[in-house]
Amino acid sequence: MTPLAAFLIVAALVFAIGFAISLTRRNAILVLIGIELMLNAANLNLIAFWRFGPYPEALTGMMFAIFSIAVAAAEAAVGLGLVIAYHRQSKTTDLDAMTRMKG
Amino acid sequence: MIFGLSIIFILTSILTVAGALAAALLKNLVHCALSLTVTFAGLALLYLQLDAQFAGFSQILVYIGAVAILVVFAILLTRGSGIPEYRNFSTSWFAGLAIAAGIFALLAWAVLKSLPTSVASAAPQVTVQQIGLALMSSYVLPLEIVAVLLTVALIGAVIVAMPESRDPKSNSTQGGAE
Amino acid sequence: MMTTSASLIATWLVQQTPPQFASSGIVNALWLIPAIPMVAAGLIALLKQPSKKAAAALAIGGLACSLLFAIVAFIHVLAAWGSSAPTREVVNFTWIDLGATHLQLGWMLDPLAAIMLVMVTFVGLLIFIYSTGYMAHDENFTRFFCFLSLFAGGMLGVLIANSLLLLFMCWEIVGLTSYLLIGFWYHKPSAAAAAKKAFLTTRVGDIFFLLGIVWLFANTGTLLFYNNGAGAMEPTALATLLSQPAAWGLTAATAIGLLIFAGAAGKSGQLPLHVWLPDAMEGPTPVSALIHAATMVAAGVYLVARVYPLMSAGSVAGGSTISLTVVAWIGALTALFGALVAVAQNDIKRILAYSTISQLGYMMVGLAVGGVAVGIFHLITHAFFKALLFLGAGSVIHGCDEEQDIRRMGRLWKAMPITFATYAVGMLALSGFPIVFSGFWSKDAIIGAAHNWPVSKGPFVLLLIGALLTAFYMTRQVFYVFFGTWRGDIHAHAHESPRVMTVPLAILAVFAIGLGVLGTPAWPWFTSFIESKSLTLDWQGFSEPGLISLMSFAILLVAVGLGTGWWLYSVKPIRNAEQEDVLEAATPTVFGWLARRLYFDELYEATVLRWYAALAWFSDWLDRRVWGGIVAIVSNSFRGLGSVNKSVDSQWIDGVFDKGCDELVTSGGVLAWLQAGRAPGYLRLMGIGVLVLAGLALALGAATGQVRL
Amino acid sequence: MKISSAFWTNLDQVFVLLQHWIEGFFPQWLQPAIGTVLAVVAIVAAFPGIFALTTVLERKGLGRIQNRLGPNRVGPLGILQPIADGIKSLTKEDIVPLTADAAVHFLAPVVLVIAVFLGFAVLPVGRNMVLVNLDAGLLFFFAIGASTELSIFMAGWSSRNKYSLLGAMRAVAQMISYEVPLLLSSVVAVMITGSLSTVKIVEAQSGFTGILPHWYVFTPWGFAGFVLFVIAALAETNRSPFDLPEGESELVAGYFTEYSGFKFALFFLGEYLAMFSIAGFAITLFLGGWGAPLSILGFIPSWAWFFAKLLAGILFFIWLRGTLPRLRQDQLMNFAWKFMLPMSLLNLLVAGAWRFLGDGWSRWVVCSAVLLVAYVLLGRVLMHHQHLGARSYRYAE
Repeated sequence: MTPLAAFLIVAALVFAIGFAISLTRRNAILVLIGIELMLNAANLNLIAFWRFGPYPEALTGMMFAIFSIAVAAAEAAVGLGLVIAYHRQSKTTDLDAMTRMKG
Repeated sequence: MIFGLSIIFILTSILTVAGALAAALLKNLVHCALSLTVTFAGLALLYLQLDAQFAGFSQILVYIGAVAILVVFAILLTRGSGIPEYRNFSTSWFAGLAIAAGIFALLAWAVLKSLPTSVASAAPQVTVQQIGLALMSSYVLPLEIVAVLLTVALIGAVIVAMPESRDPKSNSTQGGAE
Repeated sequence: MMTTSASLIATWLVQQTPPQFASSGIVNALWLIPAIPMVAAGLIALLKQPSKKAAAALAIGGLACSLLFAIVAFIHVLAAWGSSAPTREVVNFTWIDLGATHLQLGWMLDPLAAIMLVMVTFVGLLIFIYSTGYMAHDENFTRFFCFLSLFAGGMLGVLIANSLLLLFMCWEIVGLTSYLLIGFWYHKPSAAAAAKKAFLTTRVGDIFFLLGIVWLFANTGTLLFYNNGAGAMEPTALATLLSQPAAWGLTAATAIGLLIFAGAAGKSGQLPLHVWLPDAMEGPTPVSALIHAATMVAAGVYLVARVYPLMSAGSVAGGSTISLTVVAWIGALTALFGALVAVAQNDIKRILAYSTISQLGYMMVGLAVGGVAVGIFHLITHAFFKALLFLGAGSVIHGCDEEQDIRRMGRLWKAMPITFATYAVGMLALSGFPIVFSGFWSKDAIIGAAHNWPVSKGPFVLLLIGALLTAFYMTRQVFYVFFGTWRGDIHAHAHESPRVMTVPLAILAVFAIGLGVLGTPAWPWFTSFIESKSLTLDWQGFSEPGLISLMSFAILLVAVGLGTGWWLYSVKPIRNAEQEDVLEAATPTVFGWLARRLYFDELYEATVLRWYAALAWFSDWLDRRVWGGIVAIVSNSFRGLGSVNKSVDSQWIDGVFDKGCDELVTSGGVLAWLQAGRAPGYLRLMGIGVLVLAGLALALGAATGQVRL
Repeated sequence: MKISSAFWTNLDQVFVLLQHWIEGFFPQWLQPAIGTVLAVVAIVAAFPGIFALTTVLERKGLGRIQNRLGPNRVGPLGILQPIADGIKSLTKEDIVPLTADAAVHFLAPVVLVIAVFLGFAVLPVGRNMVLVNLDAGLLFFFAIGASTELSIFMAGWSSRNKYSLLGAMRAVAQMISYEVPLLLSSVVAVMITGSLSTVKIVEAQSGFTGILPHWYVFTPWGFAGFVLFVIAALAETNRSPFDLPEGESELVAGYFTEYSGFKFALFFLGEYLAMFSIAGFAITLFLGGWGAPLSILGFIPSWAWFFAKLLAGILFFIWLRGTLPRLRQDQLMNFAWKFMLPMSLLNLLVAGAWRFLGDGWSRWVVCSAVLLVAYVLLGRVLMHHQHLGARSYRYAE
């Protein structure tokens, strides 16, 4: 069986890549993608800890991950809605150009 | 088995990380979104290896079936298909990369130092029924809250993305909003 | 399955620690007093826009219920006072269990809370009734009553809170609703700006307040005021606080007291943070009355009264503490400042606003030098006559077709007799006209206490000058508004306001006169009630040494003020609106300063905002040069060297002033650029923060053995 | 009788026995893998075979409906037509548009076919005949089904053709919209069974009252669920009358306009396989899976029943295609969100009520009445407000 640390390292890598995407890419949608990756990495951690934890029967980690998936869906819907609304206003998805706080 | 890792695990993690990297580096936004789905699928496979069937299938259903499609739709709706007209990376990409690398280094250091060898107990027999019962008993409050959240998010996203009405009547009542 | 979830929720609820209930019913039900208006606000929010009657009925009905409860609570305290039962009862319960410690909330009934509850609900109710007339034609009537009701609920929550945390929450509700109400006519840019200003200025105070709360919790582990000996305002906790040193030789008690006072100063418009209060006049007049008379500004004074044990902790007999000294001086300066500025204003509501600032200063001094009862007595009397004045001013404005400039009024006593009569009562009460009017007794108590204050005579002198000026500017206003000739639009016909507006005025006028009876030196009912002491009618109270002479002197000052006003503004009546003010003609410079409010706004613009711009410039510099990458640094440092040379040259040649102006423009631009909400920059900073904090946590944790690596 | 019973049992399990027999030739540790491979091979062989059969059936059936003959040149009565078609598509030139995104263009049909094949993994085609008996089988099916949307988008987007893109967007919007009622209408079966496992759902329907089976479709909620499921399935597989994404007359075949040769054949295969799998799930969820329709017919092998039902379903789909006109886009969306969604939500409640109303006849009356009243009211309101009628060009500004 693969050890816990391997899963955690993969999760850390995905998290770091997601973070790098949010920090370096200029497109707002890609930044959202980065955030999704970070959330996913967290989910992997949750499930890995659940599996390797002392009481997997308690389902806690898995429940966390399932709720987190549900919340991520909501987050994606709202986030992308915002990007589309912003794009309709100012015709750009470039975060560096998004310099107006109010619509 | 290589370094105590199963070959399936190595393949799926390479797939996952490669997808994420591609999403980070590719120029074309749709390609980024598509490689993102590879990552999502890879993560689902990792969940399956961790005996979390339900979470894995939910992951595919939600992320590939909904989130990825949503992302793709958003890209097309914002005229982003193809390569954006501005440069892909922000001017201080270097700093961002450094921070991300730092975070990875920190996490990896902590993980490797603290958990060198921990071995899983026998696979827990988790049926969907148990998950359902847990959702309806111990986790009923979070479930309700998530339900409300999803409803609110759905309505909110629709309202946010909806074009503002050009109805002259509604303009007069909120005339002072600007 | 439904039953399972329901029973689970029930179990969850039962697991929460039940409140430690008090013995008497009204104390247990005290939470209803703020809850009813809040629920009413929630219901009104659900109403449709045109249902004005339902909204008004809900709001007024809700507050009337609260008034009923408040009266019952008041009678309960009165009864306890008579029978020497404990007059302070608390109900506490655990809100959040933090494991090792827990956050408790609770409410309390004591004489101070009881009398404030009655005052706030009563005055609030009158203002609500008045608003139905004043706002009758506003299309957002229901929204107005929703905010008003929520405001009242928040304020009542502040009053009954037995926990600094609960108080802070309600305090923030009050802050939010005052923002909403001041900016009620948000389509006026000035109103929107005023609302923002009020919100941000009070927020400055609130930050300090919150710091104080956190500090207090860190040191005592409780935020309850009273909890059977374990509360923060009780001797054990106070002793702990006194024994702990803070910076600059202050004890923790002093430091926390000063921090909390900063919050109170923000809400009550004390000197450095008063700037929002006059601008808040942009709201509808009933709002001004509610904010300036009964509630929001009183909240600050009430807060100081609540934490008075903390403020006065450690004082030697007859002496004062550092925090009280600060309060006294700031209060006295504010009192004088407000009175001075009020002299030169022409907006009827602005005069009252500055007068409020001034009177709040009196209250603060009263608290600091004379104890809780003195300050709160003035708070109560002031609430009545200032509400009366504001509502009267509203009536005047309403009658003159939304005219607020007193130079465009005149001779209104004939057109608006009831308004005039009640306004005159309010004006005399505010001026401190002797014997009959409540303002005389409450203000005189403060001046007397200031006279006996051992630390310094400074506040006393400032207050005396303030009293003189108060009488003067109120006379000026009344003569401008009600006498002389009509100077407004010739075609306009001033008219008396509807009954729904005048009746509250009359009721308030009665109280503005009558309340003085409660606080005469011979029968100090108020002081005794607040301090739960026995009370007797004793005419010897007047024969205290120096009391009569001091009173006479104060009366003399008031007379001088009234007389000067009469002489300046009535003997030579003002003929037209463009005519220069008499004082302006005499000393244009001083008058100009006063009219410009002693340049406080400009001062802030020049200091705080400039500093902010400098900070912005610095952040910008960091962002561009440090995070911008090493390459940029290297190249820019070489280029920068050259440009420094060049700019030094051109600065000396072109002159420093030109350069300064340019700098101002660029820094403004930079400020705008920095505030533009560029998410990646924020995200980057956040990332650095995460990195640093997580690294620190891990490294320190590993070093101390808390994290096993 | 005894002998014949054993014979029928063996016939019922003939494929399982065959699998075990072949496994016997291999060492112990290899047997599970070999078993899986065999089952996969069987699936990969059987369903494309049905696909071949279906193409000719469809063409001939449509021909009859349209009063013409259909293919009748290759082989007797034209039944060898699919072979000719296959050879043709294999030998045709594979055209990739110059501006197309070649990689994505290639991947799209591959992803589609793989995803669709995966769906068969949890489909029980007979007693003991399921590739993997997953505890969350139904969830797996929906998860896989959801990922087919992506391949359609890939096809449409990578072709760099406005018809393709338009068709893909229509298809994705339609599939997402109808996935909701599809999922919700299948949840009733899960609720009553108490399991997401397809095998358990079929087993729960395997009893008989008298000679009538306990199929879910014979209950009020099951009937409503079945109807909703079939409608949603039609939309999900882009079959007529919901074939807007490929509407030949307006979009020139939609998202696979730019496909030719073998890739086109793959798309074609994927489409039909998706139809089979979703029909198979309709059978599994509501029509008793491999169960016999009458208790006296129980001796016929289970897999025969399954494939008979599947064939009936396919014929039904062909019949619909031949008779119903195509919908308009706004009608399609309105129908999904304003009719299908409320009805399937209500159906959930009805199924819950059914569960708790006990065994008496009252639940039949209550459940049927609720569904019928809701159907009539909803339909009337929607027709009255013309939500299913009037045109509005909101997205065509």
